[in-house]
Amino acid sequence: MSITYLEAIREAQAKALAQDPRVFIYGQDVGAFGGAFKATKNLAKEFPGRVLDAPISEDAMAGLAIGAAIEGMRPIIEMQFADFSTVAFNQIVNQAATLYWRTNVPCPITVRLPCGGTSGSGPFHSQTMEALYAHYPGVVVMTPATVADAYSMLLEAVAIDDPVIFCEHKFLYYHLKADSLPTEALPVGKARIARVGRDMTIVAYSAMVHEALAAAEELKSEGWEAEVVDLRSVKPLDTDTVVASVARTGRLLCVGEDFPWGGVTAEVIARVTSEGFGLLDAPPQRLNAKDTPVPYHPNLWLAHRPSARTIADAARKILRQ
Amino acid sequence: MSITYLEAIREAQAKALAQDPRVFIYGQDVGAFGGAFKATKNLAKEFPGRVLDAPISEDAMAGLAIGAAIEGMRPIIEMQFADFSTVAFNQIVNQAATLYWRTNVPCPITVRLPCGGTSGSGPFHSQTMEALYAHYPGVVVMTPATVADAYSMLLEAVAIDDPVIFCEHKFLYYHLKADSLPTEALPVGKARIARVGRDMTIVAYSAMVHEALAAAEELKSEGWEAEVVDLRSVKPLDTDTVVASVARTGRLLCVGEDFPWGGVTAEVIARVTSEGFGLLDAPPQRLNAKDTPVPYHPNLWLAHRPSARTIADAARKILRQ
Amino acid sequence: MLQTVLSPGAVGESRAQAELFLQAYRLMLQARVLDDKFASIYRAGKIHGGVFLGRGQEALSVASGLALRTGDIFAPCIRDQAGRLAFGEPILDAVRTYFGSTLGPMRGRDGNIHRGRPKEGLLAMISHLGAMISVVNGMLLSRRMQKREGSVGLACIGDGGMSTGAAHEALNQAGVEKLPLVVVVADNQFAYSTPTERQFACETLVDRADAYGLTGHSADGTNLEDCLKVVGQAVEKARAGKGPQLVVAKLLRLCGHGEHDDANYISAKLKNAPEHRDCLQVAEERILSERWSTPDELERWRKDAQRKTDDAVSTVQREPTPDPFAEKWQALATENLSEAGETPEPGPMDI
Amino acid sequence: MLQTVLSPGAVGESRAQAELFLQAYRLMLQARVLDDKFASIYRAGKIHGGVFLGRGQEALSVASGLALRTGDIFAPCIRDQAGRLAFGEPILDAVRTYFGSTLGPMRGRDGNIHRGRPKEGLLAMISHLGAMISVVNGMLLSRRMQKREGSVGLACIGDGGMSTGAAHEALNQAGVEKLPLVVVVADNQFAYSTPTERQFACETLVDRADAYGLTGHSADGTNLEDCLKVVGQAVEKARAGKGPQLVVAKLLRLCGHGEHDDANYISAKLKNAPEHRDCLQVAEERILSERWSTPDELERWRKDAQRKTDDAVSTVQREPTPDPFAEKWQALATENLSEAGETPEPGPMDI
Ligand SMILES: Cc1ncc(C[n+]2csc(CCOP(=O)(O)OP(=O)(O)O)c2C)c(N)n1
Ligand SMILES: Cc1ncc(C[n+]2csc(CCOP(=O)(O)OP(=O)(O)O)c2C)c(N)n1
Ligand SMILES: [Mg+2]
Ligand SMILES: [Mg+2]
Repeated sequence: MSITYLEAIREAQAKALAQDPRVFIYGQDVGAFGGAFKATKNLAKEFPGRVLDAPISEDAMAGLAIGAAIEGMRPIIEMQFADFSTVAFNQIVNQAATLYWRTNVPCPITVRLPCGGTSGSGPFHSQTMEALYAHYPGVVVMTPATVADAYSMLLEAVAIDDPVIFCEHKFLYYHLKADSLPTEALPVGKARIARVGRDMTIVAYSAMVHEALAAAEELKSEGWEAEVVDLRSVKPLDTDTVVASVARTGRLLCVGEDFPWGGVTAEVIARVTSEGFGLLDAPPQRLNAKDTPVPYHPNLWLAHRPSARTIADAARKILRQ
Repeated sequence: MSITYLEAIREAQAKALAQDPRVFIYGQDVGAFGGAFKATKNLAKEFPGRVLDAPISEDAMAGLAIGAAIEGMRPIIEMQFADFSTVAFNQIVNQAATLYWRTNVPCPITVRLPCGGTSGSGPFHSQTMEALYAHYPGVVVMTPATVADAYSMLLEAVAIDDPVIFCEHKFLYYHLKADSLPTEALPVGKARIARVGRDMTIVAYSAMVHEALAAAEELKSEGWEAEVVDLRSVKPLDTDTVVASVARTGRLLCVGEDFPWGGVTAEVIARVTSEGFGLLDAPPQRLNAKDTPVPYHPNLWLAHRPSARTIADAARKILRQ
Repeated sequence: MLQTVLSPGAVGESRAQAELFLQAYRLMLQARVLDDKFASIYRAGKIHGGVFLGRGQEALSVASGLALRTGDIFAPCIRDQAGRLAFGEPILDAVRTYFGSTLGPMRGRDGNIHRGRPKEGLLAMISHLGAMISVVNGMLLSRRMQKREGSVGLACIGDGGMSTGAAHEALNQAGVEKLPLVVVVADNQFAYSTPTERQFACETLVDRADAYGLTGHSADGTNLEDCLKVVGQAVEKARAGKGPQLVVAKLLRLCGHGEHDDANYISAKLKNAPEHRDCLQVAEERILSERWSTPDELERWRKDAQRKTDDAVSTVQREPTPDPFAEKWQALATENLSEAGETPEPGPMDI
Repeated sequence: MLQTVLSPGAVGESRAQAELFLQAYRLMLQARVLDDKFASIYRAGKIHGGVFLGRGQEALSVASGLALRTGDIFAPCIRDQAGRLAFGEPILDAVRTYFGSTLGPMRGRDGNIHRGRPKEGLLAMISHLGAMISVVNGMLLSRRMQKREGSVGLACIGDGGMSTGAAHEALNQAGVEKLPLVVVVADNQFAYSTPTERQFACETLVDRADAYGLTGHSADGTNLEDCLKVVGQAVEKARAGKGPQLVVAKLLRLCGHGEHDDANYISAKLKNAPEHRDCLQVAEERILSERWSTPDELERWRKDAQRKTDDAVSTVQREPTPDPFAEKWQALATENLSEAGETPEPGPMDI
C-alpha cells in the first residue's frame, strides 16, 4: 500500500467522522464533489448529512463553525485555498480565537488551509498563512511536513479543544508518499529531528523540510553534517528542541516559504538568541521567500521561494564562519 | 500654541486636502461628525465633497480607495478602530498591496488605523496591527510616536506612491502635546535616536517609545544610560540605525505592544543577530504584550502590555549580564 | 393592530396579551432604569471605557427576548438591555461586566455590552458588526444535526450592521440552510452619526428579505404591542419550520451612540417627531388608558426596578476586581499547548 | 424580443442591430476559438496552472464588452474572454498572460485570467471573488470628483460570487453613491460544483436589486440578441444617471470549472435541456435564418479567428519568459522604501 499526503488527510477526516459523531465538514465543494483537491472524496457518501457544501462565504463558514463548536460539535472547515481565508480572517482571529478566553467556552474548530506554492498558481493560490494566524493568541497552528504528520496531526487537530489552523501544503499533496498510515505520533507541540547532524541546525517546517533535507544531502557530499529540525507546529513552537539542537551544532539557519518580514523564521531566531545566545558559534541566519507576491511563472516562482540549492548556499556561508 | 498628537493628524489631513486636489477622505462618520475621535473635525465643512461618510463596509471602503488610486486620486481612509480593519484585510493585502507589482499601476492609498490599547477598551478596540500588515509585501507601515511624526509622516503617507498603513496610537491622541507643528522631518524609513545612552539599546515604536523613555529615566537614577531608538516605521525597518546603536551599547531590548508571536520585536532581533551578532555582549531580549486578547479591566490591561516598570525590569536583567 | 390582539370575544387571550404587555413593560422599565444608572455612573467617571444604552429601543428589544424560550438562542446587540433581561440575563451580569468584576461572566476580560453565556444560549457579541449571525446559524445547524430541533435563534442588528459583508453572508447562509433564525433589525435611522441615506439605498431594509429568501416583517419600533406581535409571529414561524425571518422595526435612538456622544447630529425636528415617541412612555400611556394598571402600581414598579439596580450596583462595588497576578494569562483551553515565558511579569496596578 | 429590436419600419435601425449582432458574433467566435486553443494547449501540458474558459457564456460576456465605450471601465471575471475582446483587449494579452511572457501586461507575475490594464479601464481581477466591484466604485466616484463624468463601469460576477460579503458591500456602496455601475451576473447555475440551491435561497438573483436600491434586469444568457438588448439598456441607464443597474442572466457553463474538471456533476438532463443551448450556435442559426450572412462567410470568419489565434500563440511562444536574475524583486513603487537583502539569490531554473 502507498498513501499520499493528500490521501492521509482524507483518511484522517474519514476516521474522525467515523469515530466521533460531533465531527462534520463544511466547505465549498466538499460534498458530492469531494473538494477542489479531493481531500473529502467520497466522504459525503460515506457520512450522509455530515459533509456539507458551503456558499462562497468564508466569513460565514467560519462563523458557522464557531457556533457549532459552542453546541458541542467538532467542525472541520475547508478553505478552498488558504489564500481565501483572508476573508474569514476576522471570524477566526477575533471570534474563534477569543471565545474561550472571553467566555470560558472552548472553540474546537479545525480550519484546513491548503497552503503554499505550486508551479503556475500565482499570487492568490500560493500563500502560506502560518505566521498570519500564529501571531494571534488563542490558536494552534500546525504545519505537517510528512504523510504521517498530515494524518496524525489532523486527527489531533479535531480532538484539541481550541481552534486549530491546519496548514496542509499543496506541493506535498500528490508527491509525498508513505507506505502506511502511522499508528503513533509525537505529541503536538514537539518538533522532530528529521535528520541528525553535528555541524549546523537547519530549522524548517512544511514543504521546506524536504528542501532542507535535500540541501543537507548536498552538504553531506561536501563533508558537512547538517541537522534538520521539522517544527511540525509553529504555534506552539518547540523552542526547547531547537535550542537543544543548536547546543549540539552551534549554528542555525531557519527556513520558511512565507514572506520575509516577521513570521516563523524571525520568531525562531528571536527565541534561540534570547534563550540560547551562548550556544551560537556564528550569527543565526534565515531564508524566506522574497518580499513580493508569489509569482505565476515557474521561473519566477522557483526563485521566489527557498530551494535545496539556496538553502545549501546559505548553509555553506554559515558553516564557513 | 499647544498641539496634540490627534490635532496633528487633523492638521496633516487639512494640509493634504488643501495642497493636493487628489486627496479625499472616506470613512465611517468622518464627515459632518468629524470622526469617532474627531481626527477629521471640520474638514467636511472646509473641503466640501471631499470628506465622505462610508457605510459600515470596511472591505468596500478599501476597495473604493484602491479604485480611486487607479484614477489618480490619493484617498485617505479612516478605519474607526484599527481592529475593524480585519474586515478590510483582504482588499488591503491582496488587492492594494499587489496592484503595483502585478500591473505596474501604483496604489497610493493611506489607511489610517487608530491603534493600540487605552484603558477599558477591551479585546476589540485596542489592537495594534503593524505586524499583521508589515508581514505582507507591497505596503509601508508607519508607527509614529511623536506629535511631529504624526504630522509629517501622515503628509508623507499621502505623498508616497504605495499603500501606507498609518498606525496612529489612541493612547497618544490627547496626552501627547507639542508646542508647534514641525517644519522638517527625518525621511520615512529612518529610525530616530530618541535618547542617547551607552549601556544598552532599547528599541521601541509608537506608544512604547514613551514607556521606554520613562524606563530609561528610571534606569538613569540607578546609573545606567539606556539608548532609546524609535523605529518610526516598522516597514521599512531601519536595521542600520538599530545595529549602529547596538554597536555602541552591546545590549538590546526590543519592546512592542503587540502580541508576542512574530511581529516587530522578533523581526528586529532576527535582523540584529543576523547582521550584528558580534556586536552583542548579552543575549538580546524582547518584551511584548501577553499572548491573550487585550483585556478590558485596567488592572489586567496594565499588566498585559509592557510598561516603564516592566521595561526597566527587563533592562536591568540585560544590564547585569 | 390592537383589535387583532385584544379582539373582543377572546377574553382569555386578551387577558394573556395584557399580561404579556405588562410583563414586557416592567422589563423595559427595568432596562431603562439600569441604563440610566450606567449613564450616571459613567458621568461620575466610574466606568472604564464606553457605555452604550438602549434608550428608545426597549420595545423592540424586549419583544425579541420575550419571544424566546429557555433553550432558544439569543444574540443581542449593543442596545439590547431590555431583551437580555427578558431572555433571563441577570442584572448582575450587566453590572459585573461594566465594573469588570471577576464574578461576572466576562471576569473583567471583556466589558460593557460584550457579555454573554454562550452555553446558556446567550451569545457574547464581539465588536465587529454582523459577525454574530453566522454563529447563531452554526448553533442552529448543529442542533438539527444532533436532532435537537424546536429551538429558534434570534440575532439583533442595527441598520448600519446590515451593510457588513458578514451580515450578508450569514443571512444568505441561513436562507440556504432554511434555519429557524430570526434576525431583528433595529433601524434607528443612524449608525453612530451616519444617517441611513448614507448607509443604504433601498426603501426599507425589509427589501432585503427577498434577496435571501427570507420572510420579511415590518414593525413600529415605538409601539410595544406591534413589536410583541410582529417579533412573536416571526419567532413562531421560524419555530414552525417556515425558514428564516427578517424583522425590521423603525425607531429612533433616544441617546447618543455611547454616553460620550450628545447626538447633536440628530435634528430637533427628528427628535420631536410624533413617530419618534419614547416607546416606554407610549407603553405607559397605553397601560393607563386601558386601565391594565394604575399610576401607583407603575410607580411601585419603577421603585422596584430602582432598588434592584441599586442593590446590584452596591453588591458589585464590593466585589473583587481582577488581580493580574492571579490571572491565568492563557488564551487556549488546552493548557499544555499554551506558550509560556514569552511575556513579562505583571506591571504596576495604578492607571 | 426581436420585434422590438428589428422593428418593421425602422430599417436603418434594424440594419444597425444586425451589424451589432454580427460584430458580437464574430467576437464570440474569436473568444470560443481562442478558448479552445487554450484548452488544447492545456491538454498538451504546456500551460502552467489552470485554464478557465467562457464556453457557453460568450453571448452575455460579449454584450457586456460591447455596451461599453472607450473611457469606460470593465472588470471582467473568469469567463469573459468574449467581453475582453469586445472591450478591446488584444488577443496577445490573453496568450502572453497564459504563457507568462514578459511582454504581456502581467509580465509572468500573474497568469491566465488575472490580467488587465487598469490605466486603460480594464481591471486585472484578483482571485478573491467579489473584490473587484468596490474598486470600480472607487474609479467611478473619483471621476465624479474629478468632474470627468459620462463613463460607466461594468463588473462581471458569477452566481457564486454574489454570496461574498465583498459583493454585498460593494453593491450597497454603489447604491448609496448612485454610481453609474452595471453589475452583470452570469448565473450559470453552478459555482464550481455547487448548484445554486446550495448558494442562495431567493428565486433569482435579480431579487437582490431591490435590496440595494438598484434597477434589476433579467436576460436570457443563451440569446445574444436579448443579452445585447438588456445589457445595452442597463448601460444606457447607468450612463444617463439613473443609478446602478443589476443584470442577471441565466445560462449554463458548457465546460468544466477549469479545464482540469470534467463537470460530471452537471447532469446530462441539464446539459441537454433546450434552454441550455450553446449561445454561439443559437446566434449562428439566427444569422443564417435571417440571411444576415452566409455559411461560407461564417466559415471564413472561423478561419480568420483560427489564424489570429494561431498567430498569437506562435508569436508568444518565441517571446522571452521571465528571468529571475533580471526580475526586479520589489513590490513597492517607491524604490527607496523597498527593503533589500533579506531574500535569497534566485534558485535553479529547472522545475
Ligand atoms: C465592522 C465594524 N465596523 C465599525 C464598527 C464601529 N461601530 C460600532 S457601533 C457602530 C454604529 C452601528 O450602527 P447600527 O448598526 O445602526 O447600530 P446602532 O448603534 O444604531 O444601534 C459602528 C460604526 C464596528 N463595531 N464594526
Ligand atoms: C473568496 C473566494 N472563495 C473561493 C474562491 C474559489 N473559487 C474560484 S471560482 C469559484 C466558483 C465561482 O463560481 P461563480 O461565482 O458562480 O462563477 P463561475 O465559475 O460559475 O463562472 C470558487 C469557489 C475564490 N476565488 N474566492
Ligand atoms: Mg442604527
Ligand atoms: Mg456560477
